[in-house]
Amino acid sequence: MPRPETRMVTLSIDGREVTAPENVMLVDGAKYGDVEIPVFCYEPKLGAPVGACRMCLVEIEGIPKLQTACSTPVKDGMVVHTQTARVHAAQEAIVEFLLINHPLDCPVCDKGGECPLQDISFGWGGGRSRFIEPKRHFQKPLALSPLIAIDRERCILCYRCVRFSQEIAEDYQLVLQERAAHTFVATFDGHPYVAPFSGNIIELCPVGALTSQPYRFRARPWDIEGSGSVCTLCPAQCNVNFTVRDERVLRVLARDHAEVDDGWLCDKGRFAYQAVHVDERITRPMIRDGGELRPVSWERALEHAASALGRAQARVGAIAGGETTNEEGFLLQRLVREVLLSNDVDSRAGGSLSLDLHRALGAPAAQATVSDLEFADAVLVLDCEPVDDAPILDLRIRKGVRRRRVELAVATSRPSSLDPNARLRVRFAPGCAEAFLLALEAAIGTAAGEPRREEVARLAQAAGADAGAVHALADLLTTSGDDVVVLWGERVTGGERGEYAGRALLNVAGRLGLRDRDGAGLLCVPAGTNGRGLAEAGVLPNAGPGLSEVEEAGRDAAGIAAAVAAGDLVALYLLHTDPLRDLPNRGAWEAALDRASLVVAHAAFLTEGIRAHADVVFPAESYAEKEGTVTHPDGRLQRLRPAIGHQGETRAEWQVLAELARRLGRDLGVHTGPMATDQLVAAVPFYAGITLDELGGKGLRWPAREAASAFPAPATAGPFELEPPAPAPAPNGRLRLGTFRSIWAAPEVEVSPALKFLHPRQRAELSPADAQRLKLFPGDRVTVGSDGHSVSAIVALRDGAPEGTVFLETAIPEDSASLLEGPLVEVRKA
Amino acid sequence: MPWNPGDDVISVQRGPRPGGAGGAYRAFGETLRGLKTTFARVLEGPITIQYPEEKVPVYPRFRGRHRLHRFEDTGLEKCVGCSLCAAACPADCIRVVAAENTPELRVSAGERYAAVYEINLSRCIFCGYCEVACPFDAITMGNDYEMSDYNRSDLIFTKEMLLAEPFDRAPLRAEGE
Amino acid sequence: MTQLILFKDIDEPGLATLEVYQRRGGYEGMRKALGMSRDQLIAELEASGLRGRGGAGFSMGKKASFIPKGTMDKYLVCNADESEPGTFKDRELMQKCPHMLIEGMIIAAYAVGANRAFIYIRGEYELQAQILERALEEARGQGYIGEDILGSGHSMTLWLHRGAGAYICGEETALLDSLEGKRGNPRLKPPFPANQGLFQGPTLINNVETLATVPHIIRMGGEEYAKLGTPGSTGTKLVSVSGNVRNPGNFEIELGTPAREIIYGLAGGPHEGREVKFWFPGGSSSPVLLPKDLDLPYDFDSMAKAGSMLGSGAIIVIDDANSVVDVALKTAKFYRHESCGKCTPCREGTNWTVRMLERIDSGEATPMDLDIMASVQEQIIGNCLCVLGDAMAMPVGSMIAKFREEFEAHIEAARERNDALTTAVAPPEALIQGAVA
Amino acid sequence: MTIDPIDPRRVPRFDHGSRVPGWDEAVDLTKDPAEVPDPATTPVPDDLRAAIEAHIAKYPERRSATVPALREVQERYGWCTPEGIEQAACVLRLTPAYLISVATFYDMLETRPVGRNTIYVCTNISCSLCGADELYTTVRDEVGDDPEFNVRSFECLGACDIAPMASVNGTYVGPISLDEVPTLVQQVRDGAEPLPDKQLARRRSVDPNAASRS
Repeated sequence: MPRPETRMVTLSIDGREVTAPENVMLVDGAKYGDVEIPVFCYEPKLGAPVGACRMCLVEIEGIPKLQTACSTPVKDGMVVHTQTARVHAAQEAIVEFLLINHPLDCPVCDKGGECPLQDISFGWGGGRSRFIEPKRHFQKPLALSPLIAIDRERCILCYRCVRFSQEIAEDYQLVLQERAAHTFVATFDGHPYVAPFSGNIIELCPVGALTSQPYRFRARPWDIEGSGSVCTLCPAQCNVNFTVRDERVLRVLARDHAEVDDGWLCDKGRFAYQAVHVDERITRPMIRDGGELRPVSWERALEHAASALGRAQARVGAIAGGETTNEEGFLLQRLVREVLLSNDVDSRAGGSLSLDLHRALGAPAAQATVSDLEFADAVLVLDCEPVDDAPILDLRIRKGVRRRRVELAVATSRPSSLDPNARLRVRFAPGCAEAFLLALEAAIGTAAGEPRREEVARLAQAAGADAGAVHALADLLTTSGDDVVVLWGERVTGGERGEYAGRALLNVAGRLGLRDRDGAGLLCVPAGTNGRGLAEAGVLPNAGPGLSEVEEAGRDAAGIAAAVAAGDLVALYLLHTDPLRDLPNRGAWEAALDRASLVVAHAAFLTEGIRAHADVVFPAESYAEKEGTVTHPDGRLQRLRPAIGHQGETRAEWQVLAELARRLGRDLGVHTGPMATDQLVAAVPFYAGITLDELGGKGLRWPAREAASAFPAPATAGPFELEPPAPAPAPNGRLRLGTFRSIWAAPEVEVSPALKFLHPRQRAELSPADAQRLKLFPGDRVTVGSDGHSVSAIVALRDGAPEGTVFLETAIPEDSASLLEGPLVEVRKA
Repeated sequence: MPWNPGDDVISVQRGPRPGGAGGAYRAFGETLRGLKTTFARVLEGPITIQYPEEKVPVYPRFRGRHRLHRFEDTGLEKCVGCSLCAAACPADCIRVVAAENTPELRVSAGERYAAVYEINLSRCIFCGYCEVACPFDAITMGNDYEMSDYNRSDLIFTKEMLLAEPFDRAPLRAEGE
Repeated sequence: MTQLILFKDIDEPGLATLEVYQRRGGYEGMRKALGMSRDQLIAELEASGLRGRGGAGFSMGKKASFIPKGTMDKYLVCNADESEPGTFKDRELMQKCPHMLIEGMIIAAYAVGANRAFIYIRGEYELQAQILERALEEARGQGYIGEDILGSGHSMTLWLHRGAGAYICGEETALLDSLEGKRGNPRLKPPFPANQGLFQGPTLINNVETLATVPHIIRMGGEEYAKLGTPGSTGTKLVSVSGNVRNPGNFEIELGTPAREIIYGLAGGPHEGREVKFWFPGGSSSPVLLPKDLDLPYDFDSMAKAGSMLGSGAIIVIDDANSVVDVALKTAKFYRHESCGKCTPCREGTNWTVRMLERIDSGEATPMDLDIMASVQEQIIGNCLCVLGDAMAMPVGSMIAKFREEFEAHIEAARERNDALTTAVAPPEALIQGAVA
Repeated sequence: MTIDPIDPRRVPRFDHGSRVPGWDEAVDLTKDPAEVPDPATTPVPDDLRAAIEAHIAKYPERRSATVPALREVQERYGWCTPEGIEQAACVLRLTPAYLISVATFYDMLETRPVGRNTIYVCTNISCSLCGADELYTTVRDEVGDDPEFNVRSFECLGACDIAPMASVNGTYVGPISLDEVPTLVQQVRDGAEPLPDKQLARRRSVDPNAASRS
């Protein structure tokens, strides 16, 4: 779908000639001429204007009645007056009406000082009220959720929060009740408003009616400073603005970036900042001493780590977690490869892919951008759940469907929250993306006239999917338009057969002609925040910086675990990761960590693996303290800037890595953060020439730069000849195991006082049919087990869940599904 | 141009020669004039104020050390921790950290109260803007002017100090004085 | 004597059944219309000069001609949410002659090419809804509604949608929202329903009486119909007369009949010994008129010229036994209750007005409050999203303007009464934030 | 820092006149968020489901059936109970919050328990000019605190010709004189037709021109 072109029109506002883009609303158009028109209910991010507050009334020549500037698009030759007596009278009237029942308790209101109602009352109000009746007073503040307080006295019923809930997040939990002067904002029957994006209504509220519980009374606008950075809690990498007072982060606000987050934040991004300042955070280096981790000086910790690593030499394996920046990843692989002379460094959770496949999947020509999701003709969500994996993309997809009628198809194992918006839903057995993609490719072939119907049927059956649905999906993708974006989860290329699934995906992409097309392409949701950046910085066993060839490929994460358990490797270096939490196959990792003679970890929290197994723990920086760059899944390099000083004795990680290298006898030549960036840029050919200044506040997509031509071309980008995979196992009385990682499964959520209540507990999602067969009811406690391992869970029925499959969560401290090895498990009543 | 020294000569007028009656007058005249006032007041006695035993009274609107107030009936603090004084302060010497009243611990009448209220008097310029900014008349400028101390940090007045009655009050001038 | 069109056979027993209706010439207009082209039909409607009978008085033919041609989903909605105080004409039509409405809708749907039609009837009309449901069943049975109606190639569905009690849903865009299953909040215009209405499709919305007139226009011919009434207000109109009259009810009149003839002639005038004090010419949202305006011809333009409006044709007569303050308060309370709460001036303005009027009534006001109240009405008029705010502000404003002395006297009297009651301690009801009436 | 403990009862709180239920209500933080009810865990009576599905079939979008569905719920349970709303929400695939938002907008949908017999007395202008306010108080007094009754003063019911009038369980009756009220209430208690000769259904047109014809 081509993006609308902007044409400029000229109009007159208050006698000034103003040139503004066509079809923008007058409120926005007026800004081009430095004319401000006051608004309350208008917020372009919320979609079509509603014209409810009537604050923006202006006079337009030729129209007898005053018009709302928020809903009148600018037209060529329009003559607008915003300063006539009539307009002033109307504006004063509206302000007077709005203040009738407003308590004017600005001194105790959190919004005071940054409140549009205050500003507009001063700027456009009459300065007096003739209302002498008693104002209404209610109990306040009232809880709307554990995160949000509502003060109904202050509410001016501008509809913003309700519109957000209904039209942006589409959770429809927050509504208006009653009507006329009795209208109020509420939820159903006293249920709290808990949803992944609920916090945005705080920022939207133009008065102090909705306030943040954690920020309540913490600071006033003149006490604070803002500091722009990037949230690194998930791959969506939303742009944020930290509110800092006295060197503490007190609040996180969205920093609008149309190409990344569209101005929204999820609740994890908005409230997990509390984890920066909790007592649980590690702020001093620690060494295991007599079985216990004890705080020690940096000198001792560094010396201990350096000497032990020196002894281990090449028998060290290193894993970088998702929150690692490009610079840290780059220095880590230098430390491992150049100093320790080991090849065993990895950042991928799901197993390694061939270098060629990395290059083919990451090729700039095949990349889609985030905003392509909104303007595409069709979007296929493949084996990922945006709301859990990269929440803000969920809102973007909804926006595309709602506003631009993008055809959405969801092909996942687990029912998705996008299902109700999708034109088409296809389910396949967990882990069978490869067979599904082969079936889809064959179905696209059928749609193009090839006689492959039987093949589709056979492959669909192998994938545990419905052949008819696969055909329908192929039809949808081929007929809805040329711009197709495939949003795929890294899960697709996970596991032993990930390589083949990746090739199958490339085949589908080739069939759909996604390569070399603006507005179409693949967009991967990596498992870790900076998955893409780490791969490009060379934190892969088989690739150096810039996806270059390495002389000798090392072991991948699973290989490292096996090698440590077997004694081939003796030391583990964990940067921002706890393998028990973040990596699959917990059993293997427990064995490995038990056997390792040295585990060095950079960690912010004592999660189970660190607490039980780390020998040296360096305090990890939080994202509010970090300096460096991360790469967005669509190739945008973004810059992290420190908002606060290092907490406690925390040191910058690049500094620690460089110091370790120095103690091991090698100077990496990095003395400041930007020097690390310079080294990275020099080492990655397709980043060539990027400077921190160029990245600025909005980042930069490298695939759109000229240097992208230096991206190493894959030997072949398909089509590949692929053998049909083994069919999905038949449940035969047992159930297939599907896993997922919830948005709330993060140590930051567990320690944030405000978010704690959300941290997930294991539950077994079943279809009603399976539950009936197993005689299970919602709320029953069950054990789910396979091969001697088992986890305990609570039964939760889900109507859309496919029959024969049970879904369990990973990345949680207890009863994580990563303990179980599928593909089949038994569910028994506990 | 040739230099002509005559053009640069200035004539200086000299005073009268010293000595004689005129000389004596010039030496003591002004002194005597001063002494005239002295002798004229001799009968009134000394008017020196024996500070610190005695204190100079101040005008009622004198801006001295700040005071925080409570409601007389309920004993609740008037300050709600709105921090407007801090915003108004040109010397940036006020720091307020607010907290929320709970049913168990109710400190002020509004929803919030000042958990921390500090004025750094070593920076204060006694302009009185804080008093003007306060929407609840919780802070006023008092009359005390004795604030010297041995330690800078002792000049940071906390909420308790500001709420407490001063030990010695500076006397006020009487009406019309 | 007026030529009756809509009420010709109104009391015929069994007129609500298809059989009797057809015996009386029903569905002939439809048959004729299905033989005509769509452009011809719209031309007929425009020629008839029929103006909408719901309140706004916009030309029906013109409205129909705005509906774009094309194959998109188009909708026809009948606004049977008759809730303007004083109006009850549609009720009688639907109750006694439902097929006339259905026939009109089939013709209108055919004319604009709408395939889905709805009758939005107010929830309180239980009996009328039942009768309409039955009539719709009969019409479906006859093939008048359904696929390929009488071989014309035109297909349509027609469903009855019952509201649930909200005056604002009589506003056309609020009605559309309500019909879409939302809260009945008016929408911002433009876009107008003719372009983006129900389910974002082009939509024609008309009042019951307007649509019921359509078959007659087709039967008679537009030119012929236009001969009735006055040039600017053609045809006959159902007028609901209520209030302090001896014979309240619906009357069919030719537009342009003097108001005095309607009130005194048809409705019997005020009761023994009473005089008309003032009257609403077009429902409670029209500015009030005085007895001196009684001789005006009752049509759209004359009423507008007199500073009021014909509206839905509901005349409410108030005699001299009633206080204007009571009527103003009643009116304002109604609109406060019925405001949807979406836009500020209406939501807050109606509330404020009621509270001021309550103060006036309880003797807590001063004449200055009248100025404030008059200015609040001005602040509402023209600044609202829809016309509901204006609908309160205009009559209340006109009452203050025309009966200022009475308001002042009322304030004075109430104050004296209060002063006499020195023992009164409890706060007056008016000071407590409004209750749901 | 020490702060004198202050008796919270001594702290004056606002005395407010809110009469709208809900204005002063906080949420119950122990409840789960009210999302679209999952059919797997929300049992819906078959007949209710069928009735709502029949309404849904009339419209191009499911959402349109909201008001008819709520009427079905009200008919079945007497008022729009939270459970009933959840059931309707499950069939409509909407959140219960959406339905309560719609239900509270409309006067005829009850969101609190009410009596089975509804009497709406019209108290709008035309009716009150004819004595509707007295009628309303009389009906209220006659009914007393009988929990079987739901007596409300209602905005214009569109029957000003029979003022003062009331809608008794959906049947329009009027003009009602004050001395007929006891009979009316008794008839409703007995389940009989209310004031049969005063029902609107039997009323003939008053237009002299129309009457003269038939």
